[in-house]
Amino acid sequence: MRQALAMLLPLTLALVACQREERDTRPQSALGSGEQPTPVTTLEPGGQRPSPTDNKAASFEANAFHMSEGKRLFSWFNCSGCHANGGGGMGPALMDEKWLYGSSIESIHATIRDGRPNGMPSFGQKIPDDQMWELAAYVRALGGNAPSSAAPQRNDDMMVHPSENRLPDAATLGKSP
Amino acid sequence: MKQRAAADLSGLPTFGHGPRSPTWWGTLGFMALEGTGFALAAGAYLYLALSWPAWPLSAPQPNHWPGTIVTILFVVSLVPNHILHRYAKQCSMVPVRIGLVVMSLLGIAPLVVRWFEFPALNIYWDTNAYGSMLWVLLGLHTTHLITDVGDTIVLTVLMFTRHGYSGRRFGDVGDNVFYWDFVVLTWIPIYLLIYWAPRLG
Amino acid sequence: MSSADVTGDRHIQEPDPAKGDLAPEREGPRDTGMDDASLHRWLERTWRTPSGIFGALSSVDHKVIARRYLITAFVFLCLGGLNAVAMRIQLSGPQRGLIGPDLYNQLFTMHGVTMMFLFAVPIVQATGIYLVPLMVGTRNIAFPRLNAFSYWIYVSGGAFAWVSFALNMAPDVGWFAYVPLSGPEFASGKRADVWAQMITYTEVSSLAVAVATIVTVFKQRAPGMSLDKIPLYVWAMLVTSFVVVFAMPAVMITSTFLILDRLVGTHIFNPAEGGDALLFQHLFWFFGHPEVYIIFLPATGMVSSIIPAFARRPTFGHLGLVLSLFAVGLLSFGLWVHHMFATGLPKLGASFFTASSMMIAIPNGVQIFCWLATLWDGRPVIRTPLLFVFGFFFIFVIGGLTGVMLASVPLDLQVHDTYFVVAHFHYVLIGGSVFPLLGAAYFWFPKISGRMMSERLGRWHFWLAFIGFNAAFFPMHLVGLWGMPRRVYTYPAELGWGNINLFISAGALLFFLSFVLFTFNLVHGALKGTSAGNNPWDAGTLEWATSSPPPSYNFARIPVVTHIEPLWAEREALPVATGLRVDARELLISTVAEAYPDIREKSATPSIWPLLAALAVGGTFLYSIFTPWAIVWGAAPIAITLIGWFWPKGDPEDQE
Amino acid sequence: MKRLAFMALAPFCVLLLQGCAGWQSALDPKGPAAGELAWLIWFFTALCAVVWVLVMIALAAPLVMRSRPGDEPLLLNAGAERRKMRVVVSAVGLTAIILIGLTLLSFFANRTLAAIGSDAALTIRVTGHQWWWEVRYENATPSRILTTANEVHIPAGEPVRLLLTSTDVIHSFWIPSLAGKLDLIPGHMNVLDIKADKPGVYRGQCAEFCGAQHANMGTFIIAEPRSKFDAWLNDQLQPAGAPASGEAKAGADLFLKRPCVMCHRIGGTPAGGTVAPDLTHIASRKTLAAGTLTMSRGNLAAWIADPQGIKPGSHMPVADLNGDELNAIVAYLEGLK
Repeated sequence: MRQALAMLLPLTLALVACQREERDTRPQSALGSGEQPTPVTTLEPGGQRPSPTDNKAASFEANAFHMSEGKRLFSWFNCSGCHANGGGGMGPALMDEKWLYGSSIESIHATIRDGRPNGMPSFGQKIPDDQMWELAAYVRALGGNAPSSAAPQRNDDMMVHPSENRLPDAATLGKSP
Repeated sequence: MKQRAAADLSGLPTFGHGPRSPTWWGTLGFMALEGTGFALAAGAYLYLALSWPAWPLSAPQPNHWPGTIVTILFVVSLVPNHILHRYAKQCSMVPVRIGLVVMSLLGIAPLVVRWFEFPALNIYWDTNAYGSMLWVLLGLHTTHLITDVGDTIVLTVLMFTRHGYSGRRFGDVGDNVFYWDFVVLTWIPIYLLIYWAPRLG
Repeated sequence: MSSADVTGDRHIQEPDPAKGDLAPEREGPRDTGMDDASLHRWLERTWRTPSGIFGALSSVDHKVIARRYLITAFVFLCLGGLNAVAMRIQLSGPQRGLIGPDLYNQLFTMHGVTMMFLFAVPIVQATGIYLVPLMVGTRNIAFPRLNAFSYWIYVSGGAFAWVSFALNMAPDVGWFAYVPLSGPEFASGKRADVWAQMITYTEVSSLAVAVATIVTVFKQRAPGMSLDKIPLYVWAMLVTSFVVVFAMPAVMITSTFLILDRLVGTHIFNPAEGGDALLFQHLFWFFGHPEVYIIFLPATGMVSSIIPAFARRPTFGHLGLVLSLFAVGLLSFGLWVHHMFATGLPKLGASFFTASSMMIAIPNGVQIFCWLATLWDGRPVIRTPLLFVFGFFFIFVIGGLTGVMLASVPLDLQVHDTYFVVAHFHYVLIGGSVFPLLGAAYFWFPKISGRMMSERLGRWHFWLAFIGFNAAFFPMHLVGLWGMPRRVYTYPAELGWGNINLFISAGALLFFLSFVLFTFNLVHGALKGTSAGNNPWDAGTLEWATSSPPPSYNFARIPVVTHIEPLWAEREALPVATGLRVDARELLISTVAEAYPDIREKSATPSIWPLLAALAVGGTFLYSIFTPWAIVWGAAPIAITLIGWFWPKGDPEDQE
Repeated sequence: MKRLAFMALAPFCVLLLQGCAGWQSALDPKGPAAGELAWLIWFFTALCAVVWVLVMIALAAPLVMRSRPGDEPLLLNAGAERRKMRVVVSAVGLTAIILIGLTLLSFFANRTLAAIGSDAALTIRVTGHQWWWEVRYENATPSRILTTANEVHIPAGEPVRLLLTSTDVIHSFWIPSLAGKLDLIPGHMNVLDIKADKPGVYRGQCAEFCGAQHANMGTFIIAEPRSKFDAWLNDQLQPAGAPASGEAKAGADLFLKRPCVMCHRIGGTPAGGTVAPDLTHIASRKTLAAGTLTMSRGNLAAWIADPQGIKPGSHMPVADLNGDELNAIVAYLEGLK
């Protein structure tokens, strides 16, 4: 029993580390295309979109590389134009605990892909699927919903708010330390 | 290989104070490397300060009072520290015990004030590089302070046990005195750098 | 010579028995007048490493620790070599798809990190841990528990790096990990943190060894070994240790800054908030250049030990060699900027560093000329160790001369960060350090194991290594001048670098094979080698005065030194000092300059606490790449283990 | 031993001759700076070779001696020792003199290099990106500012001033046949003056490790006669031409609808991304993906279809295009001369 446990521990560590550090840049067909059924309605009870768990979700959600890529794209695609570094402006804030359409990575991916009423455009044609997953993973990290060992660190920019890896929860946001 | 006796060591003492003892040299070695670390951290501060004309990057000035109180406590503590040293060299137990208790208290006192020094910097480490360097310098010194105070307390307890009646333990007391001097000495330039350098520009 | 001359009796301060609150000194049996057999029995019982696994883990014998260090460092050498072979296969032709950039970048980073931090520095220090106490004629290194602690920290650092590699988490930012590439924005995940923290482990370990070495040399020299009689190898280790003490803190500061930037969001290297990326380079190279000499100076000490044994005379220009060691150690701190000429520093400042970099060639020249002059007394005895020293001259002089080329600012702008530099530093490091180390392995293996290595295999090994090395690295000078930058995982076919790279890869494979042969020779020698005797080369320094392998207590009686080559000067009988206790680990502390006997001090007994302390410290380091709170949580176990380490246990060693 | 060493060295000599024709070689200078440096390299090499040979002779000397050293290692011949001391001291003195000479030499070479660009009329800002080069021709008139990528056209025979900086990590700009390298460092601006004596294409590549695709970060300096250069500059300042064929027109529409538009700019169209190379005149460039592929329809298609196979880790994603979309976009880009 103790031996089994002793073997299990490094194995778990190994899996966690591998998942965090993997750097696949080519879409992996084995993971599925990320296609989800087209939404019938845009509003779901309880704010949670009932979406089938995609295989891709797991490989992006806790992966350090993909999240930091998502952070780069967030800035490259000028998401801050509406979401102002996650603080909110024309679009809703992404750093608080309020999720209009659910906080799961699938929901965020669907939001980017299909857009939402009141201004969020659809990027389904303009952003490749993997990059949407990366953005979705990063947006989750913005709200402090990613493991801190994988969440992106600060950028070499002006300090706006503590970086995502330093968010214990959304409550301390905007206040430093 | 054949041997012939050429010297007799049987009359030698079994311990020595100060530079006669290897521990003193070891302590000196660690001071040298830690001092280098302090110097490089201070050098990094100065490098950044000299590369940016706007230093200290429009940050508010730190409140120097907690730091000044710490400095005064440090300087005052040097007196009992060196009295303790004299008694340690004489290997007299009672004054050494008293001295160690005093030094433990005089170590804890600046540590308590140090707690208020961090907020008195008036800047966080993640505000800008100036704030980062202040926290680094203060943190680096605090690490040494905590280590030495812990060391002093353990040694104090030790000297109250039967193990204390040994020349090497008295030697350890001497080395502890030596290290405390180092902690105080390294603080002076850091104090000036943290609290008075920003006031220059 | 009378004993008073050597021991300086007039300097002995008699302890005042009436003074102080001290427990009376407990008397134990002394070695005075004791016959050899019972002396051996007593000393062996007092100094031996306890048996069993627990005993082995508690050992504080410098020879046991050094052997572990040597074997571990050799394992890392092989791992780093395998990295190199993998890289050479990928580069053997243009556009090979065997290894992608993600893995390749981890490979070359691991190669550099392993060779610099896990092989080169530890192995030269390990050699010192083994040899310095023997050469200065003492029974153990100063601070033996600290020495054991440093080994455990080193192993955990190495294991940490290589387990990370197995987990696809190895650093991929190069061994000098420049920010911003290794900084928070561009190095996602924990890979760069592994680099930074592995540095902390290995530096803590080598700093501890450096302090122990310095104190051993200063305070534990045999009576009579005044400054002018210290062997050159010991001088070299002393200077190296000083360089370690003043250089290594720089890299610890650098890696700490990096971790702070990455983990808690400081802005030390962030130009947008008042930091500067070049600060990293200044700090790193303030360590990085002396690092080269940390690796090279001990090797000069080895050369200075091997040459006299085979040239059958003391080294020519002993004082010049000692002074040039100091000069090199000192100057090595004044030329870090020559790694940064391409960063666009002010031209005049850069020229100053050209001058200082050129200047260090002078003391190195002094060393080379003195060694050559030592060899000119006639045809030396050519044995494998000397062959490797000849290889050292051949290769290192090339490396030194290309170093002179790199010191020139304008010239450096063409060759900086190309394969020319790769060639240069392999010529310097392999030629300047690995070849002497291999020579030293053949030279001191008999002392360590009591058996000889095969001379025939040794010659084969030398020629294979020599040809393989030059075939692999000489063409790199050319391909660098043809424009091939370092750290590329592939290159286009139309640049015409294919053939030469194939040739390089073949040479590298040959060089790797030479190490396979060496390993075989080591194992074969250890199992089947002929018995060596105390002094197989008839060399003159103290380590050859004791049996091979040396007993746990090194010397039955502490030797008294009358000459720089004491065994050559005292052919009939070695003068020794008597009067030490044999029932407690007593050794002689002497004065710094004249080495007059001063104190009979107790050396620490075996203890498990250094291992436990290393586990506590290592665990804290590991945890601290994930959260800064690790320092707080780790403080308690570290404090407990350290108290356990230093708290007296009531052994005779703790009594006075 | 020496013979064996020479046998091992023989192949290098052959290789040395073979490599001299390289177009990315410090030994094949095509400009005054590289010329000065190549001379310096040869001079240093020759001098070092002489020194090395002398040391090797001194090393080999005892090997051919007949006599063995005496039996008693401590019995030294005082006269011989004194002679040796004289030799060693003179050798050290000679070393010092050589080193002083070399220091002065490199100091003066530095001054020569600094003088090259003192009258540069053209200023080009080169910004390093992971893993391509942004090239901007500075001009006081905003409409005359040209932004392009990876290929730097310069007038031959004229000094040109390059301003080097970076927006991400440290890169190093290095055209071996024209000049030494200089780093591009975020937060710093470096100045490199270059001059090409004759028209030609000079290759270089990033020389400071900059991440996954450091190996595929090539750049070209294309030196042309002044008139040709001016014509090129005027062409490049024009907005992109209208798509010629129906397929190209469809490609132009797709470019704006699909991922391309998120990062790339094409002058005269709504595509205005600035984080990736400007594609306004992409078809006029010689290579794709920072010197990784030569420009051709096939390579364009390959690059768009599988950038992560060609440059794994680069920031160009796989764009989920179907065959028709790919062909249309390639047809459009191919027309952007």
